[in-house]
Amino acid sequence: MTYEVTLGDTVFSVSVEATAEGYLVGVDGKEPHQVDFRELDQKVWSLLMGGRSYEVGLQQDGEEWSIDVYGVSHQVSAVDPRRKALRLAGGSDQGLLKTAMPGRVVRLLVAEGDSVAKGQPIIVVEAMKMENEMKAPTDGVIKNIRVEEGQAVEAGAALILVE
Amino acid sequence: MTYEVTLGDTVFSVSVEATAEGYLVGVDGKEPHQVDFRELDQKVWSLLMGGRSYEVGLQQDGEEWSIDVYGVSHQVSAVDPRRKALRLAGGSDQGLLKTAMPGRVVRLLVAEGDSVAKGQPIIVVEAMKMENEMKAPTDGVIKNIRVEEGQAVEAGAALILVE
Amino acid sequence: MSLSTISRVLIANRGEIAVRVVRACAELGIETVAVFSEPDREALHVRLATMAIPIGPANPSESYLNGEKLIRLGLEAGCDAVHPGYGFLSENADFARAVTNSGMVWIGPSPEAIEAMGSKTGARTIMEAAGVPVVPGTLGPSKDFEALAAKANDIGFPIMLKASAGGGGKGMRLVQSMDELERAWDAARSEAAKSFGDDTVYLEKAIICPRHVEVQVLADTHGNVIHLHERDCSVQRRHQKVIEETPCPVLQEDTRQAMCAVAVQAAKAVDYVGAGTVEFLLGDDGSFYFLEMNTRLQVEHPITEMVTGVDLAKAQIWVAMGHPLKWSQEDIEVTGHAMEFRIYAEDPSAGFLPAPGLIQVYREPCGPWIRVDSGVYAGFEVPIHYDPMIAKLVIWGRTRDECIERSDRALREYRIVGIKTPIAFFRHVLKNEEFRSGVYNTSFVTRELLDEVKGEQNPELAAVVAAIAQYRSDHAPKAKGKAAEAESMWKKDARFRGVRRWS
Amino acid sequence: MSLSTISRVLIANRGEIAVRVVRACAELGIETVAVFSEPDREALHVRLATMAIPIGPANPSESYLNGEKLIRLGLEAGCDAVHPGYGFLSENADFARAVTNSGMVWIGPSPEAIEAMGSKTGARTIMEAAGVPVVPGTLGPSKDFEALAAKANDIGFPIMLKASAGGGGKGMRLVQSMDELERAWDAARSEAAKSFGDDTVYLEKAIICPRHVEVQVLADTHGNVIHLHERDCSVQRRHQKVIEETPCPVLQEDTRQAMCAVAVQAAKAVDYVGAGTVEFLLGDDGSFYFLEMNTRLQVEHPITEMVTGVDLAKAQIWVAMGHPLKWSQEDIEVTGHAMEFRIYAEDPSAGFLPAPGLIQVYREPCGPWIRVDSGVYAGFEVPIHYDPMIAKLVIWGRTRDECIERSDRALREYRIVGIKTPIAFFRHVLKNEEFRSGVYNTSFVTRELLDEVKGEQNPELAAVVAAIAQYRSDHAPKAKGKAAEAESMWKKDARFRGVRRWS
Repeated sequence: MTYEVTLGDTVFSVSVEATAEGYLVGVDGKEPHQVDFRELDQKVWSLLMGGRSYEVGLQQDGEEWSIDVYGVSHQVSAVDPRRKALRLAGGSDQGLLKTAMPGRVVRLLVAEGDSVAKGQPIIVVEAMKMENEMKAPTDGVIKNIRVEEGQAVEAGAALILVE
Repeated sequence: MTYEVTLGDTVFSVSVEATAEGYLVGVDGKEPHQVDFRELDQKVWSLLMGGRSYEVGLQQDGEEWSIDVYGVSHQVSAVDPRRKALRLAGGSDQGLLKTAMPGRVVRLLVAEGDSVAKGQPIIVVEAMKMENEMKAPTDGVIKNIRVEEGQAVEAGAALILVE
Repeated sequence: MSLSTISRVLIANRGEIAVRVVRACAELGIETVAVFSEPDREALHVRLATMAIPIGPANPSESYLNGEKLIRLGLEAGCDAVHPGYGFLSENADFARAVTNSGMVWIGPSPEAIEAMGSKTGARTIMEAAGVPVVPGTLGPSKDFEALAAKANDIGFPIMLKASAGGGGKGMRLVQSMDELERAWDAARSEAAKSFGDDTVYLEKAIICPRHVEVQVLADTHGNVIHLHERDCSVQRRHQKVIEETPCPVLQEDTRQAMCAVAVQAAKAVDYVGAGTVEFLLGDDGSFYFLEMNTRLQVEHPITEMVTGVDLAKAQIWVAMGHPLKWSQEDIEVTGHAMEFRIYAEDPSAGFLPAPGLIQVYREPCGPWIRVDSGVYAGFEVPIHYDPMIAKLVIWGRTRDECIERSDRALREYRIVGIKTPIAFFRHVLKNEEFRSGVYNTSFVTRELLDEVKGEQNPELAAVVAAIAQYRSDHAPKAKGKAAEAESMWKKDARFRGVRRWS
Repeated sequence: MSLSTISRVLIANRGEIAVRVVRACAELGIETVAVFSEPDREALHVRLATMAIPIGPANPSESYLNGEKLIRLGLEAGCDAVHPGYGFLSENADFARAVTNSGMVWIGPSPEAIEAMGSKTGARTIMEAAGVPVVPGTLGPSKDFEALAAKANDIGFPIMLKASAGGGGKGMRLVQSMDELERAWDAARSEAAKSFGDDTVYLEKAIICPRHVEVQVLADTHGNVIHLHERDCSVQRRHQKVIEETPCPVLQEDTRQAMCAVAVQAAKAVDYVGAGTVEFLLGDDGSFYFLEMNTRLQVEHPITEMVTGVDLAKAQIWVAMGHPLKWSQEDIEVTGHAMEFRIYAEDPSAGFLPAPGLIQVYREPCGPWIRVDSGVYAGFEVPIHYDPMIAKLVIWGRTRDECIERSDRALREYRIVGIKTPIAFFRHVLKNEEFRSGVYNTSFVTRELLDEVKGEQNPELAAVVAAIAQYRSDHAPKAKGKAAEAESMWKKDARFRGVRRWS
């Protein structure tokens, strides 16, 4: 099985084959290596590859894998190219303001129909005693406010659409 | 539900009732207490009872519960008295030598048919570089040797029957 | 003066500092009563305390800031003393007074000392009167925006807004121009109200790029005051300390002595009792300005403990009982070097944005001269309601260089999966030449350092891991959706481990 | 003398000491190559090392004792040095010589020093020649049982059988009478062969109830030898140390000085290089007898590190490179008191019988002045093939009393579920008046202490827990057998935690 593996702007072609000792893995057509891959704690894996020992954290995060290598996180997707065609292209969400931080909406600074300039503060979300003032992602009109003051929001939640 | 709970020679009658906050538990007819009982790690539980906070380790061990209270282990069985009648009385195994320690049989000191005196060393089991010389549990004749030299044995395994 | 008995302490706090107090009490044979809000039922301080009592909903004002309820529950639980930790009600004079009036011992300075020093503006006046230089700025805190704006115009931008009752960077804002002032003022007041129950804010001239150096003091009820040398807290983000070290690598011996003497003088000026910290801004030329006095145990107290061998939390309880200090100034010697790294649930690559959530994997570093003061464990959900600091990594070395190399080793071992933390960022700081030289200031945490962290990725390794993970997921025996697959794979492995036992 | 480069170290060991060496190397910027036998693939030293290579089957003679293979793998992996840890091949002069001949640096004393001191009988001769008193006994080790029995008769029972190449209580037997001699001889030889690859055994007069005190030395290739004071290792079971402390609470200052001077003299007599330990028996009257010299890092080295601030594992590597010691004798000061508790996988209530198995839950104590050097984690299966020691709990206190109270606090926090350990037993030792007084000897771990541990049960609490557990098991939604129920209950709770997040 060969996967198309994407990390940000970088794409690798990675072949994987199960063996008695673990997996035979080849990257971008280079000679495959034997990889010994063991689960230790519930989401920590031990890798032995080319004699080197690595410990990585591994979580499934929607269609992606969230991989922690000694405190540095990597968001990676691995797709079987044969299935890739089946995927739908997502719509553009350039004007949609999302929160990276989970928390609670403390203040709305705009109302639907208001005109805003890119960079203008439009909403304040708070978590852990810190207020995060979020700015309009683009020039435009407030089309849709999807949250209200006091509401709890998860990481990644859509807040306000500017068009 | 009321259980007959046995710890060594001590027997308690313990009533348990599920409530919204946890469990209502009464011991030996005394007034029941509210117990808040939460799993933390996979086999560690946090108890709040009468305002006090306890952390206990909990493992199921055959028909018993193995309970660790700050490093002190307790073997406890809790039986519904209505079901108790269904249980069969186990046969006596007074002459059966079992190993408390998992390990490997290194030497048999007797053969089947030998006469032995209680306390006479009859087998040596080794684990972690330590040899444990085990003694005949009773006077008698070696009826049955259930292991051979070099064999790995688990904790609780029957080794030799003396009759 | 008669001694007070302390046999059961109510801990009016949560998180790692509540755990720290549980440990200090346990070593003194004193029972502890933890309180917990709804999301904190399974928190570590609840697990480790002798007793634990629910205090109310998540919102701090209904739980950890509810002084009346805390006192009532403490009395009901048979407590004879209250330890406030830091933050929450620790610098609230009214609470200290109410505790004392209830008949329980307050483990901290007198309400009068808290009032004198707790109001940043009042403390400035006291220190100015004593001839200690302070940062220029307004003296009277104001709730009137127009007056504030006029004062800001007088002093000139940039200015710093600070919560009058504050500390720890909460309610603090650097303001570059008049345009930004009103929004900053709103935000600072809102944060101050939430953090300290008091929205009074004052302003002072912003001193750009100073070092932040503070002195630990310890005082008893018999008039003895000693200092335990300084801590350097110049590595900050969002006005909040992230790395502290002691000794301060650039402090000249004569400045150190002068600063420590001023700190002892400040404590004596208010008849201080217990552990306290006097904070200063240190200029390039060795001049220093009084900033504020924190009238409680400081977050970064462990580095002082590591170099002096004095257990400050236990010393607080000891003097609260009325005992004289066990040590005179001559008994306090500094050996080696110590650093503290604050492990926050936050994402350095997203501007240190808070990142609360479920901790899936948590493994602390161990071994020689590594100390972790933590409030969490694997399986604990870090609540969104409280401070993002989940643990403190504290390292001792015989020299500063050894401390740095040991810190790097410890950070490499620290394994947290499920939430974002600054662990990788800290390893970058340790490699930075400016930090290694010891000559850095409060503007040190820059964008460049954060970009370097992103550059440290190991994309090929991550690609291999993702491909294997995807392969396992695609080839898992029973497909019930991805999450179920991951779970079942894990159980299969766990069972395999069990079976393999006798092979 | 030219310096050797050490940039990648082969660690010829496993468990906590392999982890200790990984940490020391990491702090020096040196890469490490772990080796692992089949059951050790997931061991902690494999997780933490830079590289990891399989070494063979579980049986030590085919893996960790296979010197030839170790050297070959080390060379293949590009190692330029070998650290032997303790046990296994650490005191094997032939291995040390083979490593040196291979071109790699041997991190330890010369093969000649190992030979001189490693043979217990040879070392006795050297020390007797130097005028140091030794325990009376046979001089030549014998493989001839008849000769041994005759000698035992001469000296008179009780006698002690000891492995000539030994240490750590392995291959050691106290023999009370001639009846027991042959079986004890068989067992001791068998253990010695397994532990050290050498079944030579010797005997000496058993000295009943002495104290066991040892001195840490450190030497470089430039002729400098210093001592790092003593350790008291009198709390033993089955001739194996279980608790160690420093300073020795009963040692008079003049005896301490004499003992330390003898230790330095012993090291100089064999041109010793690296870290070593000279062991003595100490009588009531302050007289002491040379017992043996251990020519490697000792299990209990951390307590010396805690009171001196010297990292012994790093110092070993430093002198192996050819550097002079960083410290002179005057630089070594003892501050405070330290204790070590050896956490074994064994059951104190069953005569300390080994209890290997799967560790279900593992949570180490944390906080001020607590150090855990461990080789395990939750989910690791402790193999039946190796030493039962899984971790060492090391505590520092400003005084012996503080060290004791802190130790008790730490032991209460230490949570291990799945295997038996002596944690509760240690808390009993700490409460014991004899131990607290400091006046105890090697006969201290008695039956009475063990009975007390059993008495510490909390039956009513356990009954409540068992009843609730049974209730949950009986009322679990889908009954698929008990194990599945417990698992599903757990997952339900985990999911509940997830859902509750936003409540």
